Amino acid sequence: MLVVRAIVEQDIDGLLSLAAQVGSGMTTLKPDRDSLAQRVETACASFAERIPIQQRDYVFVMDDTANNRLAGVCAIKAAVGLDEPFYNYRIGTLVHSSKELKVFTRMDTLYLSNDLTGCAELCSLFLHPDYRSGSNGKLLSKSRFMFIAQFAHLFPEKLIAEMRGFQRADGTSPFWECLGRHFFRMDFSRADDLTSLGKKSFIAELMPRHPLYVAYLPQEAQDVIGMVHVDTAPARRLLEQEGMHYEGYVDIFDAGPVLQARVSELRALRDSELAIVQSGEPSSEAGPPALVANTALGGFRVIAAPLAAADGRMTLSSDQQAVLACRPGDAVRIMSLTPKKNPHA
Amino acid sequence: MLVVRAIVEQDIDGLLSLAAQVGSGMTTLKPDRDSLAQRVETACASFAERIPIQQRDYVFVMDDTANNRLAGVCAIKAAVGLDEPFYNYRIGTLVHSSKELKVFTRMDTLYLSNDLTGCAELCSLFLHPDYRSGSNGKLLSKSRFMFIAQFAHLFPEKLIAEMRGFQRADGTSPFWECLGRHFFRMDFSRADDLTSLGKKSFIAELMPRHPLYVAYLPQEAQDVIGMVHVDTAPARRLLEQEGMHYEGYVDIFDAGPVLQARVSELRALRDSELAIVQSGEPSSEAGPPALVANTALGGFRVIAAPLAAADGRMTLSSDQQAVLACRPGDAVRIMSLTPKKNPHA
Amino acid sequence: MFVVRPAETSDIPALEALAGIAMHGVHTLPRTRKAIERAVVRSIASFASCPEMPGDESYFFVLESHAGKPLAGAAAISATAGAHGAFFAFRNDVLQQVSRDLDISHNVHTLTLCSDLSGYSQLSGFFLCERNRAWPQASLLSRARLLFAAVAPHRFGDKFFAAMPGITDAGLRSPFWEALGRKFFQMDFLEAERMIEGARNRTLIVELMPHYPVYVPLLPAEAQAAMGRVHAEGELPFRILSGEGFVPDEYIDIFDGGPVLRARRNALRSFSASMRCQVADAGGAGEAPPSAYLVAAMREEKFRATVIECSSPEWSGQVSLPADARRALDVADGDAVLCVEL
Amino acid sequence: MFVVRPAETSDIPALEALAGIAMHGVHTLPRTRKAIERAVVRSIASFASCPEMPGDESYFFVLESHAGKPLAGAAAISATAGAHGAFFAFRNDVLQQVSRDLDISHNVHTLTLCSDLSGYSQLSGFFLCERNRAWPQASLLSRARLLFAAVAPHRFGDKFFAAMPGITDAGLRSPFWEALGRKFFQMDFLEAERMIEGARNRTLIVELMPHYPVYVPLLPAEAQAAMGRVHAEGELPFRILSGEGFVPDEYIDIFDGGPVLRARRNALRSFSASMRCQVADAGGAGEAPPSAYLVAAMREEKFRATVIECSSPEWSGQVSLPADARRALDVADGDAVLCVEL
Repeated sequence: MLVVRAIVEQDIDGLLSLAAQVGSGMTTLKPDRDSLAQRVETACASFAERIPIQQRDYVFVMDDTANNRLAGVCAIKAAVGLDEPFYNYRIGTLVHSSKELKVFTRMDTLYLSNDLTGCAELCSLFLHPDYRSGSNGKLLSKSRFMFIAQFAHLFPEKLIAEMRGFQRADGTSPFWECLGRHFFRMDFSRADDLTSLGKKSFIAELMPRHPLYVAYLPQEAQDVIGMVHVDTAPARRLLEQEGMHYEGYVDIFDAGPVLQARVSELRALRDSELAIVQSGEPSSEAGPPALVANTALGGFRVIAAPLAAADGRMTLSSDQQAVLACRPGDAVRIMSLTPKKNPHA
Repeated sequence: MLVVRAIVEQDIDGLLSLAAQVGSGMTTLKPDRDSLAQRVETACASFAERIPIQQRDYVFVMDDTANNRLAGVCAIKAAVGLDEPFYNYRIGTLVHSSKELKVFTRMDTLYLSNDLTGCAELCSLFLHPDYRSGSNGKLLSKSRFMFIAQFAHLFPEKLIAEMRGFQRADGTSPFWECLGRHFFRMDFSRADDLTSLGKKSFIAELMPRHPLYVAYLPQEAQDVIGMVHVDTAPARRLLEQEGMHYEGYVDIFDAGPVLQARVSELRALRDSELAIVQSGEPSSEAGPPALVANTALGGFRVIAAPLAAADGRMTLSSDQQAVLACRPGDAVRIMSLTPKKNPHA
Repeated sequence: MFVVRPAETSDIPALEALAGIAMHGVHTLPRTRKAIERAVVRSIASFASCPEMPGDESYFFVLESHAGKPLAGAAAISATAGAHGAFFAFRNDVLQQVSRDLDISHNVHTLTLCSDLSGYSQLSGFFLCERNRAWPQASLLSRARLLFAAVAPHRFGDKFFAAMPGITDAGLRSPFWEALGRKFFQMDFLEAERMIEGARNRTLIVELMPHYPVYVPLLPAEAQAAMGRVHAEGELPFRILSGEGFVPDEYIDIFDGGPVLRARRNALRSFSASMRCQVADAGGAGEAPPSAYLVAAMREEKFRATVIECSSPEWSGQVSLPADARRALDVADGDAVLCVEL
Repeated sequence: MFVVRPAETSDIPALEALAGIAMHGVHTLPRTRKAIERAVVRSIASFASCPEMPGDESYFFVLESHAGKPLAGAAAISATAGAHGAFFAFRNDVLQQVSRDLDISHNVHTLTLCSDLSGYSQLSGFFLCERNRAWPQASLLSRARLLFAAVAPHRFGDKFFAAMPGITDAGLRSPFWEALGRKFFQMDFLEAERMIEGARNRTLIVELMPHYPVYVPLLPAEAQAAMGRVHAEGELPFRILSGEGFVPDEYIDIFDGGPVLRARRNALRSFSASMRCQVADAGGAGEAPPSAYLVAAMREEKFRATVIECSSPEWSGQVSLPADARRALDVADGDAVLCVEL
């Protein structure tokens, strides 16, 4: 069975071998033992509530209980931008109009901003290629919303997720080539490497600070603002199902979209429910797939299981109870894996 | 019985006497027959779908069927800022930090923006003092969400509502005195009058265009950014119950908040339901108060009634059916008047 | 003999004819009958006025060879560029971008819409017929305005500028406009110039043009290359004004990116190197080899200027004028004239 | 007899004593032993260098009355203000706000953080002991730097500036700082000046100070009133530099709002009104009534300047120097000196 659970110190070796699979493009998961060990330590301190709320970094691993292998990783940072400035471009609108000439021009504008300072962030999602099937990706990504729903008091008003931006077939970013490069004279990959070393804010110092009309950029760069990398499109859809939206914030390098939501309006906050565990085997006509999470902070665990809930009770097999570290009479949080269709759509 | 319904041409006299009660502070409802007649004409053309979607202005009146008197008015503009630029200040964040000096300064910043161009707007809400009791205010304000839920395809992605800003006891606006006045050398009331004549965009031309650090303003002005006028606080709460939020946009004169929402995330879109009318008298144990609306665009009507729905059917008395202009077998849209408490709160 | 004199009402048809051959978007002389009439009337009132300080006066001059022949050219000078609304230009600013940790620091050029030039006196409307484009006439037409300013300095500011036409391609497309103005005006360069009548002091400029600095590195190479470059039609006036003491520096035109030439009064030869002389007999002239001089009558109304060949008036304080020059300038022995080498 | 000469390593203790009595936030001479050592070493290297164009040289001068007595003052001049990072100042810009329909148009002043002055040569570090604040010594100390620049013009730019200290109240609170810098630095004016050592070319300025124009009308009246006003301690240097040809205009200091005085080389008396003379016998002097002159030895190393009373050297090209002045300047008959009236 696959379970997503709070990381523990012993996971460091498994995490390192996962990170070795990641390849470039994910700046927060580099295969470096020291930095990963540091991160695991912070995560353990976060789950144990030994560090202030805003400094926490909740890292989860997906554990294959069949072979004790780590199949994936994901994380929630409690707040961004409080140590180092967190930069985005925000797309705004400016209207220039002249009645005399009968001209009404609506211009998109890029503002360099730190508006998202203090938001929580979903990050570091990686699923090992061997496990990319079925609903494993959903379980891994969405497990975090179950955590947030259960511990909403630990999170700020808003949650964000940065998505990788569009790239050409040759791996270059049209937005970087048309904007960033003019102000840096370095390749995107070098800028990206610097970012992974935590140097993004310094690079941001070189980006144009005055508002920029999007129309000044070449068409190719305009076209990719807010577009994700082709490989990232599925991840984007999963987050959008949970209530996250592109609201006009993009990455300063590749213009990848930032998805965001009010925590209180996430589907998990509105639709997930607590239920009391009861033992049993799921009935032959299994319900729709659902996420089931225990309610422990330090030992948080989530699995995917058919929804077998009625009258505030959820039926779980003894195996499932064992993996979730819960017993009959305990509360679990449940939510369907995918949202119901909107009746008004 | 009170019904909120689409305005018709014959309402002009009633509307005019309502407008005479409004007093200053509402720029879109002045007691001027010509401009009101113009507005009614546009509204009728909107309900009849004779004008393009973006030009529409849906005006509703609250009709007291007992005496055929107009008790209130409210409206939804289909889109703002497409004829004249629509200005707001947006509050952003800029971080200035120096590791060397160990200084990390987070500054709020005002950006003059036209970001809300194209949004739909709730406006022109006025309830006659004689009717300010019970749930009349809720019925009047919230009837518009029932309309939007029924005709969501007529609305853009976002909905906004401008709230009147904070005023001192003497009626002056601290924000205006500390900011606008420096750039105009005129009183707030004159600026406000010009606004009611549709001159807001011209005034915006004189406002500072470069981003402004909020910290430059006197403390009194900083404190009222995003605060509503004391009389407007109840109206704000009603809109917030329906899913509208202050997201950092404020009026350029008095810094009153703009509430906004994605139409798809309004409570009415998520929670209202269609039900089939069946005749009957509400049972003795009446359900919680609810809004009930018919589904006709041109003859749209909403009443408040106890929720008497089960299995997709809603029981309505013959009086109620008459006021809603519906018959058994017709569909009506229903939603509880106030939201259920969030189970996670 | 070519003479520069104030435009008169009777010149209006001839000015209209001139305007008909001047290129749109390149020459800034008034173009329509109505605009010409307005300019002439305003000029006549300006010459007749006695301003205590520079105001909204605008002086319109014509160049003619013989009375009665078609006009050879026209040129104007305004007391205050921004008298009727601010005069807008792009200022070429330099922003410092620094990252200490990356040890990177560089300058980025930006263009900022500004009204810095509003208080300047402005040279404009220079146009000369094709067949008269020789250096002496061109110089006379252009510089006579500055001689007038030297004769009546209280009518002008102590700083002057002239905007030179920027480059356009064969199709009269301005690469600078394509990159900037078009995005806001949503129309062709020539159409915009026609609608705005070549002015740079209209409110609609604030309404439409960018409020934030434009980052030069983001402009297409073609537009960057056009910044500060002069249209072929502008080369002659550019050379004349450069010789006079004007220099291009940090301002360019907001529409076509042409350079704005600027000078303080004291840097101009018409002020610093001109001599006030008395008209004298042609008698004692033959000593030094003659050279060409611009000579202007020292009076504000019925101002006249022409070019003559004479020996240097430098040490004598006297200048000998041939009869035709005296007639052209309407001066007699003993009258004061202002001379400056061509 | 007061003499200005380059600072030497042996001056370091005396400079430390001087720094001890100079006010923080007002005087910009180096303050710590380490900073003083650095400045002296840099100055010695600068005098010894042969720059092809102005670079990061900085020349540090001292004023002494007699060798061996405590130093009376110190002053410096840098070849390029922005040699080690851009030099930041606020530029006072004017924005045009127009509403045609309301028929309202007015100008709004804004302060823009800029590095325009980075290429200028900069006068700084002027400090004179209380008991020596007479005009001749003060003038000598301040203007000797410019005489040095006139002797070695290739070492400097063609534009110069000097930032004057802005006003502070009795508690050494700067009203300008309270309204602006404090909001970004979150510390007192003096603390910030101490941490940044009076510099205006540090990267942390870009990191902390506002990137967008500051609207002057929004500043508290007290801060507006402080813009461009000079601290009492700065009045003497202000008058000296004004007499030399410096003018305050559109730039002010980013911390305390004090004025930045600027001048082009040719507008400075040390350049335009100084005379190169030969040292001659004191014999033929008595003719004209003597007046006070600054005299500097015409050499780049071992530069010396002093004040003497003599008759005008204007027409003779010779200057008669008394024996003590010759000793002070280390010149003999026939040597070249540069003279300019006090």
